[in-house]
Amino acid sequence: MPDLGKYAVEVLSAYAVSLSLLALLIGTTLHRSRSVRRALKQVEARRDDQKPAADKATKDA
Amino acid sequence: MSIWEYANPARFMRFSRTVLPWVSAAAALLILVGLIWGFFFTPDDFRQGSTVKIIYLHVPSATMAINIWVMMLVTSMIWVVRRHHVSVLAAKAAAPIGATMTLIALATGAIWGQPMWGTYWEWDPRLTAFLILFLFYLGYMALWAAIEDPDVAADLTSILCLVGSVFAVISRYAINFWNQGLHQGASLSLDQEENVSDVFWQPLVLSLVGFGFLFLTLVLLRTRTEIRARRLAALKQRERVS
Amino acid sequence: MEISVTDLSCARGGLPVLSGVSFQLQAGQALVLRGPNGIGKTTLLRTIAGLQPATAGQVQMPEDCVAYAGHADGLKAGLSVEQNLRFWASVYGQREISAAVGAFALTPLLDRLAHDLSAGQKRRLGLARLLVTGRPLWIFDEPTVSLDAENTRLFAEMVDRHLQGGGMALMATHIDMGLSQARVLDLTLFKADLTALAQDSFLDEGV
Amino acid sequence: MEISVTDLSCARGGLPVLSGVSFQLQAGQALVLRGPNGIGKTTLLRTIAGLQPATAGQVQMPEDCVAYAGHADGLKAGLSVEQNLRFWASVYGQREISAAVGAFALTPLLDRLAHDLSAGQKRRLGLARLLVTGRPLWIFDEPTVSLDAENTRLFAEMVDRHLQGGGMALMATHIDMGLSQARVLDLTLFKADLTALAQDSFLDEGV
Amino acid sequence: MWALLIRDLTLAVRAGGGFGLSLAFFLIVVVLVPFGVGPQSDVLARIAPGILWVGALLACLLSLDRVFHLDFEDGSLDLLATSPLPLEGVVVIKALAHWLTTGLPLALIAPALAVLLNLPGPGYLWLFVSLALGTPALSMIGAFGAGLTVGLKRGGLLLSLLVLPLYVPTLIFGAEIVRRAVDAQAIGTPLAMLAGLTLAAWACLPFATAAAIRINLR
Amino acid sequence: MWALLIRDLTLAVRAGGGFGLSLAFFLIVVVLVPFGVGPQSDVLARIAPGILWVGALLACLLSLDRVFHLDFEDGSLDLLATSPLPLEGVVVIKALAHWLTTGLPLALIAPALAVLLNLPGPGYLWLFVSLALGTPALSMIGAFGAGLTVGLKRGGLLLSLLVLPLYVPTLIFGAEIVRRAVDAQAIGTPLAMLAGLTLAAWACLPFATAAAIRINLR
Ligand code: HEM
Ligand SMILES: Nc1ncnc2c1ncn2[C@@H]1O[C@H](COP(=O)(O)OP(=O)(O)OP(=O)(O)O)[C@@H](O)[C@H]1O
Ligand SMILES: Nc1ncnc2c1ncn2[C@@H]1O[C@H](COP(=O)(O)OP(=O)(O)OP(=O)(O)O)[C@@H](O)[C@H]1O
Ligand SMILES: [Mg+2]
Ligand SMILES: [Mg+2]
Repeated sequence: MPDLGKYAVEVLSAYAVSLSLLALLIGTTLHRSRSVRRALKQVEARRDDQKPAADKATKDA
Repeated sequence: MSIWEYANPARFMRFSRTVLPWVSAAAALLILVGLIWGFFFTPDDFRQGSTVKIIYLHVPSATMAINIWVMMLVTSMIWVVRRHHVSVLAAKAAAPIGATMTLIALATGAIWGQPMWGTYWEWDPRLTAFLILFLFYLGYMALWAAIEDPDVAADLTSILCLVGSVFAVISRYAINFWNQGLHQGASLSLDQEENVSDVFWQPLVLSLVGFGFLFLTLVLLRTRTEIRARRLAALKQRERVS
Repeated sequence: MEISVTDLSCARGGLPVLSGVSFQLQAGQALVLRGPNGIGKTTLLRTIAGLQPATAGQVQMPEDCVAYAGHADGLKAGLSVEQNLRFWASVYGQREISAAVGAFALTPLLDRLAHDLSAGQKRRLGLARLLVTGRPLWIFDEPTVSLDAENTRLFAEMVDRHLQGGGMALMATHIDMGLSQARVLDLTLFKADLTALAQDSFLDEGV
Repeated sequence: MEISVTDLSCARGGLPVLSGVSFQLQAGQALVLRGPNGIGKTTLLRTIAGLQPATAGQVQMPEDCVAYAGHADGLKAGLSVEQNLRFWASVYGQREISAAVGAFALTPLLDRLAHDLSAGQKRRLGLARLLVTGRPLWIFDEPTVSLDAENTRLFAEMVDRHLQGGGMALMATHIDMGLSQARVLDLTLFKADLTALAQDSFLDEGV
Repeated sequence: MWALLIRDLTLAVRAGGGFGLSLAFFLIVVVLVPFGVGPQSDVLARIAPGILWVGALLACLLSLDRVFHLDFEDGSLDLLATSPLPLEGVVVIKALAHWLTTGLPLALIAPALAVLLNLPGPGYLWLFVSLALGTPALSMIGAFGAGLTVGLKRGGLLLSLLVLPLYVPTLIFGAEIVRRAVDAQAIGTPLAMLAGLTLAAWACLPFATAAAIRINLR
Repeated sequence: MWALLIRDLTLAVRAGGGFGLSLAFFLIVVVLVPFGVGPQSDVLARIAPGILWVGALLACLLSLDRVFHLDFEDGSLDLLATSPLPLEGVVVIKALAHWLTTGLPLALIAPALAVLLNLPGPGYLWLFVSLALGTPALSMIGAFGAGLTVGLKRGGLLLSLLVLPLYVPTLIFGAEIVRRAVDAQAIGTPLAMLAGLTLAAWACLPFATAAAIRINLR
């Protein structure tokens, strides 16, 4: 730890604020990315289930 | 092959998937090295004491804040002219990053201001211009959020981005006219005398480039998410009807 | 004068609603669009009026020939009946409003604020507005809503006169209003097939 | 349960519109008000619903028995169909909305925002709302506006069921909707005679 | 009642309705004043309590026409008036929803914005307290004004005109608390007055407002 | 075009619409500020130019959602878009009507209200001139914001958020003119800038606004 002298509070709080804002940004980005990907996978899986079924139905008819 | 091919969503997804690991690794490496070097291994400034260490966050975030708006302007115009969805979604994805960068620049600046100028906030032109920039980011994001139809939202936010940019420039001039401030001049321009010395300069450049890569990482990631969200919405809508 | 709609597709809320609609309309003809609630009548009429872009197909018509009357009447509650009519007349460069006043027996209401009209009286005023546009193609979205039998008859007469004068009319309605020369187009046939249509580039491929 | 209206007069914009309206409605009965545009149907219905005071005469009915459905549907564009229904249900202290959803085949629309409904779909939702009120007397002002034939039939069925369950209905409409048990009251007979009525105390004497 | 509160909050938060945006307006008033007045921080510090209170008041005012007007337009108010809920209760709920989406967030964010105006140190706490105590009165008085003007086409600005004079006492006591706190004077009296105002407004105005609405629906 | 202007003016004057009331709002802002800030006349004189300009700007802002929203709601905007008038022309006329009913009266009344804030002598003339020159820009920029938000349910407050940063340059130059006039400094530059801003806004923004409206009507 370097000696920050009388400005320790300022320097440290600047780093703390900035890094936590960055962490928040990265966190929300990753979170949303993950949840959207999951939701999309679900919907696509549902569609893939239906599609063969629908194909079969048309073939049978 | 033209660059426009990447405007196809599927191609963009493939491309971004290959580059993302590299870009994010570069971002992590550069920022870590830059910040650690800057924080632990640089001397104190003779005038500013240890507060000079704030520069490694302040200047990169401030620089990115402006450049991200420029990037949004460019991609919005590409949408207006060529109607490439990926382009405007990249602008949408970049806005929150830009807003966060602006906020970091404002916060670090404010914290820096207390020891240097004796006040957290001063209506100095550059600080003021940043505040306005922040408002532009907020307005841009609010407009995206308020409109349901994605293409309508894309068109309107693009118009806002264009007009807003013009006004941002005028505001900058007006603010300078209104108050001549306390803030440092540009010190990265090499021909200036008040250049920060090399000790500070080298980690600063690392951190600057690192922030650039961080932005790249995030904007690619977020654009991917936006594209997926569009597809998700389209599929869901179709599911509901059929 | 002729209007031709070829293979028109239209969408609402990003979703295709109707596809492959084609018809032609010559001077003096009227076409009534029919179909259950939600089939896309309003969407189609707005597309033809040029208020929203078609997703495919074409609408061919001379410039400046449409007068549109939608679900909302475009009346200012704070202006009198006469002021409302005069305003729309001068927007379309006309001066005379007596024909419009006569067609729906609006004379006793001329000085009344639009705010103080009953639902049916408002609608009469909204329909009379078309007479001051001087436009050949009238597009109506459920014109007879709130009208009583007498006024529905007046409306049919007004449209008939317009057709005889070489005009055209296109309307969506659920009830029969006794227009003698009108053809009917059932929109149920043109319902967009959502599974066949890959409208959105985001639907094409997995991402 | 019985509702009786005796010698009722009502006014709009300070001017008497109808006078001397009397009728009675027993459980299981419906009454359709008819009359040309502007005769005062809306005014009368609002008076009976208690939204405006009568200028003379009386309305006798048990407390809290009216559910009113006017020209406007009282829907929130920003809420989904289900949220809209649930809200009104809980205002009236009910929990169940399935009957309302079923009556107008709203199931496929449940998650749709009210803003994204077509005119007829909105109206269906607005009418379904009455089923979650649990009130015996339903008052409608032109309920079938924008509805297609199929939905008009569904509406008639819904009212019929309500009547069979001992409810009552009072409605103003211009078209025939095939309600079997409904009596009809022509309001033309009750048009207020403006010259005979010295309504306003300022008219009585010179000042 | 509960359902009504939930609905109003949902509507405000969703659709970019009121939430967030009245905060944004407050922010922007605070930002604009220095552009008009000039950047000298001593002047700004001097006028900070007043400007912050006036800004919060205006932000509150702007969202008032939301209170009843939307429900009137789409017919919900007719239906609520014929529903089993007492109209007084509806008024209270609507004013509460307005406060929760406007006054409370304003009070929470005001100290942060006070930095921009160089508010002197002791002011921050009392700025928050005075706003938290005073904004409920603003919401209730505003709901009264909204009830008075609900039938009118474009009542929006008329509403402002009616309500602003009613806001004067709240403003005076509220800003006075902050100014005295900054000058390290006693703040007991204005604080008591402000609390009294809020209580009185919530005790009496619902009845007047409900009466006004009934008349307007006629 | 002419008919549209007449109609808009009639509507504004009648029905307690915009006229009168935005004046009243201006009046009340100017009245409220001393209640908030305290009665010391030197402080008031110092902040008078800024407060007057900010007040005028807010009064202008509040009436913006009238510009297109009413016509959108009752279907007139659909009809105007299919009418022979070019939409750009409609935009210009609407902005003009807004200025005639808001900006111009504000400029005329501002010197009278300035008395309440103890504006020093030389300021009066230039307060009027700067407002007369600057409010047209406010109306046009506001019309742009109104066009952007016209389709949106409750675009009102979003409108403020979008428009206020765009108002900053106008406000700065306008208030600066008055402040310099009070201090007997040269006012050439800000005056030229303000005039330039107004001209540029009226030359360019109608196109952007018409485009935004077309998109919103879809
Ligand atoms: C809240 C407020 C502040 C904001 C928004 C702000 C914004 C900026 C911006 C936009 C730059 C430009 C970067 C560039 O030109 O490349 C910058 C650089 C800089 N700022 Fe700040 N600043 C703030 C407060 C401060 C304070 C209080 C100090 C210290 C006393 C400070 C010191 C510096 C330094 C030393 C630079 C680097 C100069 C340069 O690279 O050109 N800033 N700041
Ligand atoms: N301020 C007013 N001054 C004079 N007459 C008015 C005023 N407001 C309304 N009226 C009239 O009162 C009458 C009754 O209106 P009401 O809305 O009750 O008619 P309605 O029977 O419902 O008609 P519709 O079938 O068209 O809905 C109408 O003729 C209307 O023109
Ligand atoms: N955002 C949206 N998402 C999905 N579907 C939508 C959306 N907006 C509208 N729709 C649907 O588009 C269809 C077309 O609506 P439109 O208003 O054209 O119907 P319409 O034929 O005029 O019906 P009506 O007779 O009831 O007026 C409707 O089924 C409606 O539910
Ligand atoms: Mg329709
Ligand atoms: Mg009626």
